[in-house]
Amino acid sequence: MLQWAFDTMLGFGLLWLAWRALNSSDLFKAIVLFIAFGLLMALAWVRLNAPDVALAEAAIGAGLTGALLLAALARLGAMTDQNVSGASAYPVPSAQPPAGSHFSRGLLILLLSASVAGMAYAIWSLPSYATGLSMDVAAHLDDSGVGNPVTAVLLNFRGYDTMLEMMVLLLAVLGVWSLGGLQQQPEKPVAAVLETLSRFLTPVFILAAAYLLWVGADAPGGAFQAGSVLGAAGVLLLLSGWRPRVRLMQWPLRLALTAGAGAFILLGLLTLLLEKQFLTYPVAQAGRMILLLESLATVSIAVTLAILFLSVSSGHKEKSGKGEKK
Amino acid sequence: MDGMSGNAWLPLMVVASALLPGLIIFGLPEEKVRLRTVLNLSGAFAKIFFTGWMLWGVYHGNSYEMRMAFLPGLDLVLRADSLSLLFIALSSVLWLLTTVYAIGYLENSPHRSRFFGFFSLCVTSTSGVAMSGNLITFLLFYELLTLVTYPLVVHRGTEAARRAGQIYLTYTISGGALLLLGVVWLYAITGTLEFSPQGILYHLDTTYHPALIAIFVLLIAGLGVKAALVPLHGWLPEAMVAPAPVSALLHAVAVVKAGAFGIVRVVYDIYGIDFAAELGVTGPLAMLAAVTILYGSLRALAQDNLKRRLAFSTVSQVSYITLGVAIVGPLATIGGVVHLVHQGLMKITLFFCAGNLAETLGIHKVREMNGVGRRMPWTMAAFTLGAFGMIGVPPVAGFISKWYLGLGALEAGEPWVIPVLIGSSLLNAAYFLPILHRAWFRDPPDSWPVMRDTARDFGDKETAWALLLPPVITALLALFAGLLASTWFSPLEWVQLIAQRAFYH
Amino acid sequence: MSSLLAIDWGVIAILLPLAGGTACVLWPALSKPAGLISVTGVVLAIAGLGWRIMENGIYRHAVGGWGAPLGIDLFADGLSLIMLIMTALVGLGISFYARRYFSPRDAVRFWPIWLFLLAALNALFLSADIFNLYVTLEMTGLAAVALTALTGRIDALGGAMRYLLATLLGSLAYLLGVALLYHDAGSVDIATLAQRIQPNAAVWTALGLMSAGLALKTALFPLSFWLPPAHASAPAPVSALLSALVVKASFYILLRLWLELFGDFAQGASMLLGLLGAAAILWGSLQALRQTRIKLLVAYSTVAQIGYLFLIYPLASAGNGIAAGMAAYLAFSHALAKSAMFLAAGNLMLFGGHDRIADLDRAVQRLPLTVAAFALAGVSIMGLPPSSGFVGKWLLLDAAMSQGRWDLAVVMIIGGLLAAGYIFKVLGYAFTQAEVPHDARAVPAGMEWAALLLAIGAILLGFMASEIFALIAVDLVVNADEAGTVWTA
Amino acid sequence: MNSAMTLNSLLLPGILCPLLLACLMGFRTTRALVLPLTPWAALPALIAACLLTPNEARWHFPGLLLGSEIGLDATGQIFLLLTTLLWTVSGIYARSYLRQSTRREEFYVFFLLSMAGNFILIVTQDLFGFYFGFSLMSFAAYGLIIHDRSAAALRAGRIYMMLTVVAELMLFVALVVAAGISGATTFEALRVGLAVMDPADQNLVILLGIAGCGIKAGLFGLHVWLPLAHPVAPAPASAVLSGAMIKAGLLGWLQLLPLGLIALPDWGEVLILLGLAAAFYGVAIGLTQRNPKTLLAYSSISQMGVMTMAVGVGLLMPHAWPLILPAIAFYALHHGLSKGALFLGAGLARSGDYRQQRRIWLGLWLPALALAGAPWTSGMLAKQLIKSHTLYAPAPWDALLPLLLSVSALATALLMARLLYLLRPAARSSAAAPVAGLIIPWAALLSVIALIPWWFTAAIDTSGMRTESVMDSLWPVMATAAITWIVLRLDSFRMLQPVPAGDILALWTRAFQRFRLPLDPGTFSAAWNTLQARMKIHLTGFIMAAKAKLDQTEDYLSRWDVALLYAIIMAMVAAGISIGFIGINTY
Amino acid sequence: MTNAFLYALAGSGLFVLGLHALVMHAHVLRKILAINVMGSGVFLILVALARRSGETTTDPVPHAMVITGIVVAVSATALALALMLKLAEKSGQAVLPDKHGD
Repeated sequence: MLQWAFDTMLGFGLLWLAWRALNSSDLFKAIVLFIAFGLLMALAWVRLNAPDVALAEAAIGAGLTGALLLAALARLGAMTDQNVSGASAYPVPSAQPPAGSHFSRGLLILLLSASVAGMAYAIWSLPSYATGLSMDVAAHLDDSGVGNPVTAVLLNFRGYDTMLEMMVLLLAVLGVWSLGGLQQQPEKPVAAVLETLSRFLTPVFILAAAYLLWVGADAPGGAFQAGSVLGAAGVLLLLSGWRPRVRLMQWPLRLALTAGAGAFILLGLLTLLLEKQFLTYPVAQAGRMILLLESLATVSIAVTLAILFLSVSSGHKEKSGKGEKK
Repeated sequence: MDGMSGNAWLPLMVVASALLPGLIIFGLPEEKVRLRTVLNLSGAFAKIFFTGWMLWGVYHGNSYEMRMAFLPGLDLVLRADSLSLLFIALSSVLWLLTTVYAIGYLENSPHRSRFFGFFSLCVTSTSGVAMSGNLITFLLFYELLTLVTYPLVVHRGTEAARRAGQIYLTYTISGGALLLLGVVWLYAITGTLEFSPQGILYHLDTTYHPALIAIFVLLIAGLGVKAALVPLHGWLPEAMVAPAPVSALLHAVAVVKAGAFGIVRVVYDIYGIDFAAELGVTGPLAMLAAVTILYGSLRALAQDNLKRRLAFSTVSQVSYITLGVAIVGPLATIGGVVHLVHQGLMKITLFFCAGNLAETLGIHKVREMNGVGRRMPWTMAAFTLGAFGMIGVPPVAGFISKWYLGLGALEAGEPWVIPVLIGSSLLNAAYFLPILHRAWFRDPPDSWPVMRDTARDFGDKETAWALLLPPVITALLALFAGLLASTWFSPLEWVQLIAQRAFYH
Repeated sequence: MSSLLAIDWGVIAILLPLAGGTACVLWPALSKPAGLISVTGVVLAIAGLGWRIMENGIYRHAVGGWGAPLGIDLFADGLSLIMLIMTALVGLGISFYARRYFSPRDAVRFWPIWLFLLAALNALFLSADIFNLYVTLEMTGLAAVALTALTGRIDALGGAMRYLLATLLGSLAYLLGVALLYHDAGSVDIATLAQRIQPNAAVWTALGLMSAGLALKTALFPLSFWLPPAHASAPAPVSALLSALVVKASFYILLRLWLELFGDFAQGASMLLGLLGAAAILWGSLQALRQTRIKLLVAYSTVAQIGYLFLIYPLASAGNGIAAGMAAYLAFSHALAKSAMFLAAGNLMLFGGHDRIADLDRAVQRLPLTVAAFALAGVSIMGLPPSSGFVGKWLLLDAAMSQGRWDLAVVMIIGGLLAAGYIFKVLGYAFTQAEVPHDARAVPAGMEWAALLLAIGAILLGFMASEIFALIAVDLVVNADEAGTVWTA
Repeated sequence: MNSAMTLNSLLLPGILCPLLLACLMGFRTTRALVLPLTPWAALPALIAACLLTPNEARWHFPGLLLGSEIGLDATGQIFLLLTTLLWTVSGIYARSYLRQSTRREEFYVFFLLSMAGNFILIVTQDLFGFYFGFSLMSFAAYGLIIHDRSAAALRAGRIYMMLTVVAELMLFVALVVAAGISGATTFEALRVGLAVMDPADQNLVILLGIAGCGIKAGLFGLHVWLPLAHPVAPAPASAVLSGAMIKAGLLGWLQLLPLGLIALPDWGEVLILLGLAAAFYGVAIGLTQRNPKTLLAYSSISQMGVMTMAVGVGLLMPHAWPLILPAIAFYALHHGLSKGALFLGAGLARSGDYRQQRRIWLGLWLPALALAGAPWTSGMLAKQLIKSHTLYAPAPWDALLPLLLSVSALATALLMARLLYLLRPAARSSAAAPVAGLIIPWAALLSVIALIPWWFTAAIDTSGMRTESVMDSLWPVMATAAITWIVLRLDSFRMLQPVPAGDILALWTRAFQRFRLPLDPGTFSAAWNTLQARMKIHLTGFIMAAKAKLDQTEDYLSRWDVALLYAIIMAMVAAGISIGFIGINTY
Repeated sequence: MTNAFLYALAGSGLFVLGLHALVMHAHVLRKILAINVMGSGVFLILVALARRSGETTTDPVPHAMVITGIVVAVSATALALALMLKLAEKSGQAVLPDKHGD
């Protein structure tokens, strides 16, 4: 009963935070609320017995996304000379008519209520007991080379998805780069406390990442979580004013970015050649191969996330570098 | 390409004889005049050669058919039967002449490679239209014809030409759309589109009859645009901004003929004339043709622009074909179908002549034609023959058509057609004879309104040979088509063969 | 030979552009050669795949060796194959165009993203797993948006922004549908789902979400609002890619879902899709007619042409077996024609420095190949014979007439007329002289030929209907004795 | 036989000669060569006509037109003789007459073409050849009529052309209907077919045939073009127009109508009445004329009236037709030659000094007397022949016709007297002297006229009318002389105002104008243009509004929020509508 | 009734809330937030319903899917933000432009 109440509270809390985040008068506040929302989501994941997702959410959904949003907001404020974090709720120029003016808001609310009701009914009508693919996963877990079923799915059963996902990440970087850099902004002096914090936290983050990566084989954790924690470390470093050396910017950076994707491609080709089957690991080598893949993916994910942050937060693409100490 | 018999390549050769030179010409640089001329003429001669071959073969009972899979359940079929050969023969001969004429007409003018390229494509599609063995093949070439004539219509690149092109397309593409709709509907009902002597519909249940009538209306509306049936004729007078060889081609060989030919095919080989009569669709079609005949002539009467007058005259004359087709009976059929050839010969003569006047003397209007017969006697002699043919004076070919139409009307018990024929002839006389009077009997002006931009000086000569010969030849052909109508090599004789096939199978 | 046949060409077709794209990231200087080699390789791979399918029937490859439903299956039947061929050929044409189009600086940006896009498309058309389809769809979307914004001009950025938001929303709606389907039937494998799925509230909701989401991504009227700004402002080769291939990706997914999952019990939604398709034809064509700039005109033409694709739904739901064939045909035809059109528009823009229709200024003489390309492609778009567009329209009309769908037939006919209106609007002005004649810049011959060859392809495809249907049919024959994986149209 | 065949076959080159020459006139190189030959163009045909053996000369050309039949019977030969003779004489006459003319070449071209048409229509026995010849002649004659380009000539030409076209078309319909029903292509078969035809069709064919040919033949009521056209043409052209070409209409009747096969009393009476009307009306109007050529034209109308009447009699009495036909043919010959001679003479009458004029004037007496039917002239013979056959006519006509014919002879004689009066030698001399080139052919023609009765008395059975005929033909001449003398004495002739040439044309014109008003192309197109302009305005407004609406709506639909709203609706409808459908299907 | 359904309902609520914001707000940043909230809603449904198999055995496949989804989401967010900034740099405002730039 208590759990029930907690879950209900959590559910409403999520909805309330989301509502506040989306409709707060102040963009800065909105983003902060969104980060809070993300943390609450992580809690929900835990409640849903999904620690892997919780980790990913905390690191990426709340942490990195939040950082990206904040950085973008800061840039936006500097760019449009508007006090975006100030009172102006809708930083819309007067020429733009307020959105939603073309139909009755009532209609929208009505439609949305109807659709939420419909969705609720659809969800409600689902059978209350279903195992999904859990039996299949359990049955083949032993052949997957890892003990954590989520990792098994991610890296083995549905490793192909993950491979494409690595491509999506790479693509995001390429996309951001292809926009061309933003105009260089004068570097703001970094708060001393942040510098101290980063100096303290970075090793912790690296350690945490290594742990997550390692433990991911059998317990919650894995490449994405590790990568995002590592990326968060990079973000912290970047926030504290650290910039990578020019030498590192070109192809070491590129190598790091493509490491995960490249590993997948090579492995794919290799398996295709040896096993005649795409991404089929020999059962004996599966664990090792997955670990290798995960390690490289971790590096790539971390670098990618950091680069994305860097691109959004400040400098020119050409001036950007990897936020990663090897 | 399944179903390729030993004789399959001849229809292809006829199509290719125009297509290949056309495609090569597109790639030729502007200044390669001689090569282009050689290509053009060799294509035209090749086409005549192959056509002659097939004529000989068909006359002796051979059949030529090329079949190739196109759509599920539908083949592309090129087949040479007697009707298609009639049209093919007409187009081959007139293509040759028009090519010669165009070479003369466009001497030293820009974009000739483009012009002749599309010109050849135009003939290609006409050949295809003629030899289509089923409605889908027909549709394909029919629409292709629309497309390849467009660049010819707007060839001059003026704003007026562009507008005329838009009008032309508005009509023809809309017509094509209606045709397509009709064809698809027909296919949905019958599952076949093959042309066959008794039509393909007679076995259908009577419950289909309303639909078949509607399809007929769609098909005729679609074809009627090109055949310039009132009220779908509006493009024809506008398209006369095109260069003279194009007008000649549009009016005599390709476009309007394709429409008229399509009507022939639909009435005889899709519906079957007996079945069409049973449906009761031929009567209204004949009425429509009659209205067109009179309306076209009436409008022609009021035109001062020579080519416009001729254009309205085409509106009127082409409907003779439709009229002949819509009257149920072998004699009317003969009259209608033979007019396909006769009108072609006569009208191309008239347009050639109009082109000569414009190109040589800069004459575009009827009222500028005073005394032009003295300056250009051969041109005007050809014009006179053509005009008399249009009126229906023997021995020019037009008389033969009218005669058979009249006989056919009586045979079919539709005597109302005769007043229509008479009215049309009367109006034809009313708009052609004043031209002849001006040209031959008025005194020429002090100077001719020679076009500034061409500034071609022909000196003592009437005009260039390449411009003069084609109209004279076509005029003579029109004359002999009538004068020697009963000889074995005349169009009439061939058409009688066709009518025999349609009625006494 | 048989060893060649044994190669998993499908996997190669995915991996090759991925490898090429990665190589571009590593060695930016080699972008162009890497790109061209990859694209050519993809063409060969697809050819191999096609060969394999014709020999062995449906292609199915269990990635990781697990097999559905636990693992992900790659799958290609006739429909997928035709989509893949379309992607490969159009991609090749556009690549050769892009070779000369982009400045070195832009080329570095273009090639890797394009290769990833190509890989995503191939993966998408080869996928038999609705979640995997989501990933490929997102990948396609992000790559497409990135390409759209490539010029960095303000209209391109605005277009890309709209496009991104729309595509993300569409993907999310789709993903929600995936979630519902998964939890209803316990699988994301299409074949497995097809066996298990029963009409119930969750499936209805999934149907609504997925069709709306995918319709949004396919720019089905009235959800086409994002398409014209995005497609018109992108660089020419990108516009061509977007219009020819990217919109087909989401369309393909929807069609797949319909053919295999929803078709039997979604007549109502089919009607809706058909209705919107009809509206799209009319509205897109009318808007195209209103445009004064070529690229916008062509973009609106895409809106209209997408409408034709959606007419398949009401016609197929009445039990017509050639729905897949029609879809494949129409999509392929449109891809060839529309890419040619956008490339031609790019040439005209390069040539005159603008794309105002009224000032084309004798392009027909000065840029004949390009105008020819535009015209030939236009013929196909109008649905006039002899072209693939005609064949596609014929198939649709035939189906409509056989089923007594007069309304749809009339809409198609009107659409064709309007298309003729806007195509010839451009062509007409290509003949005339502009009021203020201006100098023209040279257009590389390769770019003209790329456009022309694609357009010629659109025409020639019109003579290959039997081949296309043979491919679709091969697949049905093989399926007959392979129960369980049958999709029947 | 063989030699006869050879002689007969001269006909073909004779017919083709003018056509060939006309063609050769077209080439600049051959023109000079051909020009001197043109006056003689009709000569081969004349020779052929003389040497011909009637009924044996028959050729079948199946390939020509729709199957041509060329051949001549005795009647045809007479027509051919008349025609060729007149054309020959006029041709030679024209050579000198047009020596000064700048349009000589043009004249000859049309002259040759008309000639060819005229020959062809005589020698062909099939419908098509006849129709071809008829058309060729009719259209080419336009060139002869408007040769002067004077306002009167142009007006005459215009009216001639209109009526010609109408005639052509009437004839066309008559032929088509007749041929369509009977299946005939030759006149021989056609007449037979017509005889057995359904009365309605028969009447239509006959009506149109009579009217169509009647226009050419100057049938009463349709004659209006004749007095306008004949005077304005150059004399040689007038001669052939009035002498030869006018007979084409007559020949058309003879060919087309089922004469001798069945009795058509109604039509016969109609023709008799029309013929009589023309005979008197022509004289009455002609007497008022001051232009001798106009007068001659009216005389032609009057004379054609006589022949019309004779045809009418033939329709009444098929059994008598074999007798009537030669009479008509002879009358035609007589009239053609005389009228030709008069026109040519009229062209000469004002040249030279008084003495020369008087000589010519005296020459004119011969054809004038012949026309008046004076004794020992061809006229007498002709009139007697006609008159004798009218005696066989049924009830009122047998009495009435001979009487009326005599009166008509008197009338004609009066008209001739008036002509001679008008052409009497003038005191003042003309600058132009009569040249031999004009005189000789004319004189030759006169001698032929003079000789004809003597030739033909042998050929035609004239027994039984010899004795009284002289007296019978004398009295009109005598009476005329008396009347003339009185009139000249009274000098009241001068007061007579000429009836405008074309007399009832005004009626026609008025009728035509009333008819033409709504059909006037100018009004028609003006109304059309107004309508178009008005529609255009409305349409433009509508299109503008539609365009604005279109843009507005697109702006609306392009809004992010609106579009998303539709997306939501779509998702809901797609989900909901399917449930609805399943519901329908299930329950 | 397990908490699976509760969270799933919350998820659909989030989806709709996000949708509302996506429609109503003009500022691109808010739209991006809205997309993210919607995504979270979808993820929540996906994972929550996996709980139906019982307290102990959870279906790991949706978990993997959500992790994939989160990574995709962050990539998309980054691209969207970069695009927004670029747009703002060019146009001076971070709102969606009207129709097309003509």
